[in-house]
Amino acid sequence: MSEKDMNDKVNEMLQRSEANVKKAEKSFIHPEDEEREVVAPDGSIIKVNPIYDYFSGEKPKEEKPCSGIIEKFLNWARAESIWVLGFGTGCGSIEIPPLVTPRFDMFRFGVQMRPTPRQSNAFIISGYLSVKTLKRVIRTYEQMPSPKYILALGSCTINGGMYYDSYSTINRLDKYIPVDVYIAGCMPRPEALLAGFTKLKELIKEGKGEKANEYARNFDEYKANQKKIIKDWNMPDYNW
Amino acid sequence: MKDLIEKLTEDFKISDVVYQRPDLAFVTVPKGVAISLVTELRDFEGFSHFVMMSCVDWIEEGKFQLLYLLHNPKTKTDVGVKTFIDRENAEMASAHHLWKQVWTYQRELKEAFGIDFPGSPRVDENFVVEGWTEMPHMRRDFNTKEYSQNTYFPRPGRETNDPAEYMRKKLYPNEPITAKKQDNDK
Amino acid sequence: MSLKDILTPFTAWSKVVKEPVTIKDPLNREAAPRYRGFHDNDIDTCIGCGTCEAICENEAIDLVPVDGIETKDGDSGLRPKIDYGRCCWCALCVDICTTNSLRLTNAYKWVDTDPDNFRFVPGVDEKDWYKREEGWRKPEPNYEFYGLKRVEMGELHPEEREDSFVEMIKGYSKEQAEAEADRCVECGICTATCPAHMGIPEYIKAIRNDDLEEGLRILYDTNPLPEICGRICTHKCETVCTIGHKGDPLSIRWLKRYIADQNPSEKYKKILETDILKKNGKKVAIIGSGPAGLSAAHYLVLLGYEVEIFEKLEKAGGMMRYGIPEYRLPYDQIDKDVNYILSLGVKIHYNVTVGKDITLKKLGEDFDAVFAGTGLHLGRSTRIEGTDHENVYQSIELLRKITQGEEIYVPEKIVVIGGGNVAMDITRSLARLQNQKYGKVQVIATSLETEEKMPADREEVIEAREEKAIVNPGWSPQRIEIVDGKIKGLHVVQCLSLFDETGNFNPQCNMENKNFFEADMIVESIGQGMDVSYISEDIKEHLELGPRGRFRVNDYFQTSLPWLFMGGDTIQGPDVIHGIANGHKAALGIDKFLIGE
Amino acid sequence: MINKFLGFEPDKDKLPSLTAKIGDDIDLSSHKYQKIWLGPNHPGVTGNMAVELWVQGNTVVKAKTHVGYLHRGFEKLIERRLFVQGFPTSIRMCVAEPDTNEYLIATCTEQLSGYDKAVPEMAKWLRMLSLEMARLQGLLRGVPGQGGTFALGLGVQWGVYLRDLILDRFEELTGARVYHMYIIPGGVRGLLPDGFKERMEDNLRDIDDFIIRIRKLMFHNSVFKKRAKGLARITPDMVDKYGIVGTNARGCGVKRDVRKDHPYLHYDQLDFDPPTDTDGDIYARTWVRWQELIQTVDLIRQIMAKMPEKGDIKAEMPNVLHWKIPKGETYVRLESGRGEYGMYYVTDGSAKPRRVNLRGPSYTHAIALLEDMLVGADVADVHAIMVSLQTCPPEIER
Repeated sequence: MSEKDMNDKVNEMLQRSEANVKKAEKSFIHPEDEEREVVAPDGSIIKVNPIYDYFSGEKPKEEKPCSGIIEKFLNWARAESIWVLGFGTGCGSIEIPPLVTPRFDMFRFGVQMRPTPRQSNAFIISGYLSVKTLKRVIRTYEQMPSPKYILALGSCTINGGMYYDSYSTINRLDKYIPVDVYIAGCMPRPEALLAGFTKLKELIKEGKGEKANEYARNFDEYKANQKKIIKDWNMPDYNW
Repeated sequence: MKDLIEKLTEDFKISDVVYQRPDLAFVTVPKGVAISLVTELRDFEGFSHFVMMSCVDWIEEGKFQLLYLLHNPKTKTDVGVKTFIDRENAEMASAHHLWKQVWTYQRELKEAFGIDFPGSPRVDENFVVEGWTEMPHMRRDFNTKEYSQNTYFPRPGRETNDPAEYMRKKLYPNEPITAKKQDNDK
Repeated sequence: MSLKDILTPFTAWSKVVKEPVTIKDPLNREAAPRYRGFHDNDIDTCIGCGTCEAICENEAIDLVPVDGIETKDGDSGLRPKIDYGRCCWCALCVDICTTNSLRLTNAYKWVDTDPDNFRFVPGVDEKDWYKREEGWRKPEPNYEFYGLKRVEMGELHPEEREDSFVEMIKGYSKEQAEAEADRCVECGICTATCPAHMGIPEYIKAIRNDDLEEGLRILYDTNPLPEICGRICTHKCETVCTIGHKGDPLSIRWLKRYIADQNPSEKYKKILETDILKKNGKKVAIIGSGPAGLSAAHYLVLLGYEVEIFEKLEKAGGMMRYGIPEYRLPYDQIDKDVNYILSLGVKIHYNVTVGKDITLKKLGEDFDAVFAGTGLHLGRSTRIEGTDHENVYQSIELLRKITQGEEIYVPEKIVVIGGGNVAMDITRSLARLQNQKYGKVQVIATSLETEEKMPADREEVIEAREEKAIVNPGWSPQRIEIVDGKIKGLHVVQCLSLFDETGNFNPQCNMENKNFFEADMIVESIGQGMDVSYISEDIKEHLELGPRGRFRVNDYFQTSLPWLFMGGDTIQGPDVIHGIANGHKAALGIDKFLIGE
Repeated sequence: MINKFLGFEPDKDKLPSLTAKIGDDIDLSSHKYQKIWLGPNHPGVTGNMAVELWVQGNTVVKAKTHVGYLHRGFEKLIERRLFVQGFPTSIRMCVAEPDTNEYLIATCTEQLSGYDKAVPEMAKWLRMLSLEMARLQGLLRGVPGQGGTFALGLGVQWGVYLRDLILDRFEELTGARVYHMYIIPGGVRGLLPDGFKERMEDNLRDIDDFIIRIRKLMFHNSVFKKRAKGLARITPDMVDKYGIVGTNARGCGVKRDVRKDHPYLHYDQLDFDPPTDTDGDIYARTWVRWQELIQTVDLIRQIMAKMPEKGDIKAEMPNVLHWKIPKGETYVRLESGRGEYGMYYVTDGSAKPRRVNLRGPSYTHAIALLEDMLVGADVADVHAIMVSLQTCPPEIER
């Protein structure tokens, strides 16, 4: 990449960032994330814009399924190895420990917990999401590799649940990220969660676990919805 | 407990003493002496445990009520020191030097009610909400349901019927009825 | 740290040989018998009162119409629809359910890909968990969210009242009224059943808030005779009260009376803001000052009409004054309501009989419209053998005479034929007179209907018995035995049924089972007929007749002669509250007829 | 020794000295410090919260607690709800020991409306039973959980299984596994089901066995001893300065227990003595909790033996739909597994509360205390310190 291209890219990013900042009434960018000039070890001065330099601002792409039996094999493999991200977003996560311990033992269903989004393909949204957590959830979700699935627990993700009138929690999860499976209950029992995993496996095997592609397809719409409620958008549009 | 409060009444202009339980009393003092009373109770009367700090919004009177709840581990009694401050440009002297956890309460009250505590550490930092642009969320005039409906949009497709109104429509649509009166419960 | 600390943790290996604790089939595991799972509703028991909706803190419950369930008295026809995007399974809706129809089963598995599916009407939408017996039901024992027991109404003791015409019901005190009002769940089911559609939950709420002036305003919206209705209304509202499904229904009537009693009559005009009324210059004549006439007069005068009432007797009130004994409805309370209406500018002409002193035709010419609320003042006879004897009386006639203060014939033994409220009134009045005269009571009230089907209010029967009158229902009168021109008694046979399969009146009797009631005097109280002698023939021929010999009226009680309106007992009822409702509606009809929309 | 031989032992002298103090501005551009966010998406934090750490090498020089990820505005929501509707909302304020919340809100409303004398005996014993069961299930997660922070996962596996058995009993008694919604203003929502005591006794025997085993597994474990002893020490003079309560205070010898200091329900009829220790480090706190586990099992046995067989479960109260409470305020506290847990409740004469404010022990433990305690700690111990202070984020932000 030539220097000119580089400069163009930097300028473009700067403009985007400025536009972003102008949109919000007050700037929510943390000092260490602000664009600035830093001195490199060799003495040269570099412009950095941490939010855009460290992550991709590019839109996600739709991924075409493989054909025929290969896709079937892949779906089978995906269905039998659901790796769940260990991010307890709400109160429903209290029912995860029983699942990973001997009594309910979800490992025999091919489900296990992973500590980082890079290794996971399933995300349990365990109940209500405050706007503050939703921001982290979006960021985490976008860091997960495709194909990825979302299980939403409880009333709160469907229509706000008992926090329907709270200023802090969202009402409908599907406006912000696509959801594969909803499990009713407040909170759902471990058995219901297992039923949810069973349903998710069925969906994947039928080739219906395509919500990651749906997110890519309707990316602009989802982003618009997310930005409407997350006032301090101090992160790139797509961060993987 | 009674003796103690009587002893302090004159010095600290205590008014409005309520003995809620034998081991719990609430006293009201003017804004200026609240912190000194709290200090006095801590240093000389053995109320060494700071239980909590809270605020009540009496919007009708235009006042915030601040509460410092102190506990005496020896006599096992509690005293709640209340003071009223104006709702407009609410400001109160900081008590963060008395106990280590007080600045957390003051930081929360700044965010939730908009009460300023000049000098309290990190008082301007966000506590629970992030990117909040509305009025402080715990104030009585902040309507959380309305905000939620306008911001997060409940799932559409729900409608309900009032049984009496529905029966009127079905059974006696043209009969004279009681004019709808204002809701007194509100 | 020692070697022991390194080796001891290895004792955990002893668990290796233990049986694993893993549940073999977690997908089909039953929840506990008390588990709060998904909802079920017995839709036949449910009445759609909406109390579940009121207590739901998450606004998860909607009331929706359901196919196949009709809106009728005591059932709104709505059923709860639950949004599982809101529910938190606290089961408050189950605990407060007024009919115990709602429950939670112990099913807990519902997985779906579409978030819009999580809404359903329990008991109506097909779900596989309804067959489960286990689940959450209202806890036992003594676990109630509202009072089931009615606040006891202070009454005169039977000994105190059996020989006096002093009002027997004492009325609620403030604490009692507020405690009783507190039991209301504000569903509003009763409003539909009340013929006047009074705002019952609203005025009960006014009592709770201790705002009796507001309560009075609500009462006068639909009922200008609250003192009277608060005492003698047939309170159909209480029969459908939702609280009555598990406990005693609310005593709505006494609460209404409480509001009226507590507001002094001199303040009425100020409270009701009727000091100055606008006038529109039109005139309406009203025949009869019963409930229908007074109600029509009240609403007409509020609408700006000049109203004149023509009353046959010397005082206003009609059947309320002349048909109901004083111990149930003291005359000063009638005066309180009537005087307020008269004070609004209603003119009343006493001792004027329409048809005799002034013709209906003349009224029609002098006034813009005429409302006739003449009531049922002719007693009906059983026409059995012996009823033409001089000591066989009509109850309605006797009651009027008692009110007018005339001396009536009270022998030692009396039989009353009839099982309605009027029969009970005359029975209890005669019992009081007997007590005053002889110090003892021997009145037998008998009726065709059996005890359960007697049309009289239950408490009337109970109170009559408390006053030592005998109520012996289920007998069909056959003939009156007269010996030497004196009545000896009444022969009766057991009555089996009143109506045949088609619903026509056709009593069936068991002739074998006979009985004889001794009596010196027989009172017939089997209903009343209307006196239409005030309508001259030339007018009558313009009037169409409807069912059961009544005149045909439209929705606004307008007869086929546009200027003539009719209401009250002659059209609907017979009771006070229908009269009031008719009068109100007719007033609106007259307004519509004279001024238009 | 081995490390030194292999060359893994860091040479502490070569690292820059710890110059930063709490409150100082740490200049990240000096390249001496690194900033790490621990959480919210991190398996090592207690629930959905975050700790912002400034580290120098492996050592924390500054820490900030960030909460609010679970903020739902309970106190605002309860202001919008009728008094009877408060308990389903309040119970969700803390998922680790939910029953405490329902007890507080029920007792506050009863005290202010004057119905506290009307609560039936049976209901009081059942309330105690459910509170002690809640403490037990919390400890069954908490005690082995401390081992879990030092990578001792086995105890957690046992503890969670046994906790599940207690949840089964809860399910029988209250109708729900986690959010029991059992204690309501005026009483409780059900009697003991048939055979409950026998099944509970079976579970308690299993727990007795577990208590012995976990002692061998954790407290006689060289790894646990080496890491937990001396770490994050609380001294008695810190207790009042920071408002430390519960097992954290008892771990350093300050005997504070609401059940003894302000006996509520029928705790004065039970025979128990809150355990204490003197060291004040993580080992001592865990040891106190382990003793408390024994004591809680004993208390449940005592309660089941002393409680009446039958009785009313709810006081006769006004219609819940129009229940109004006169103007007043009160503060009610109880001893939860984490320490003094209280609620400040204000009514204004209407059908809804004016203000509800929860005082959770984590409010002070996890912010003021934790931030100071983390300074100087190793990054690997941060999780252990958080767990040892029994951090529960929902009760901080509510």
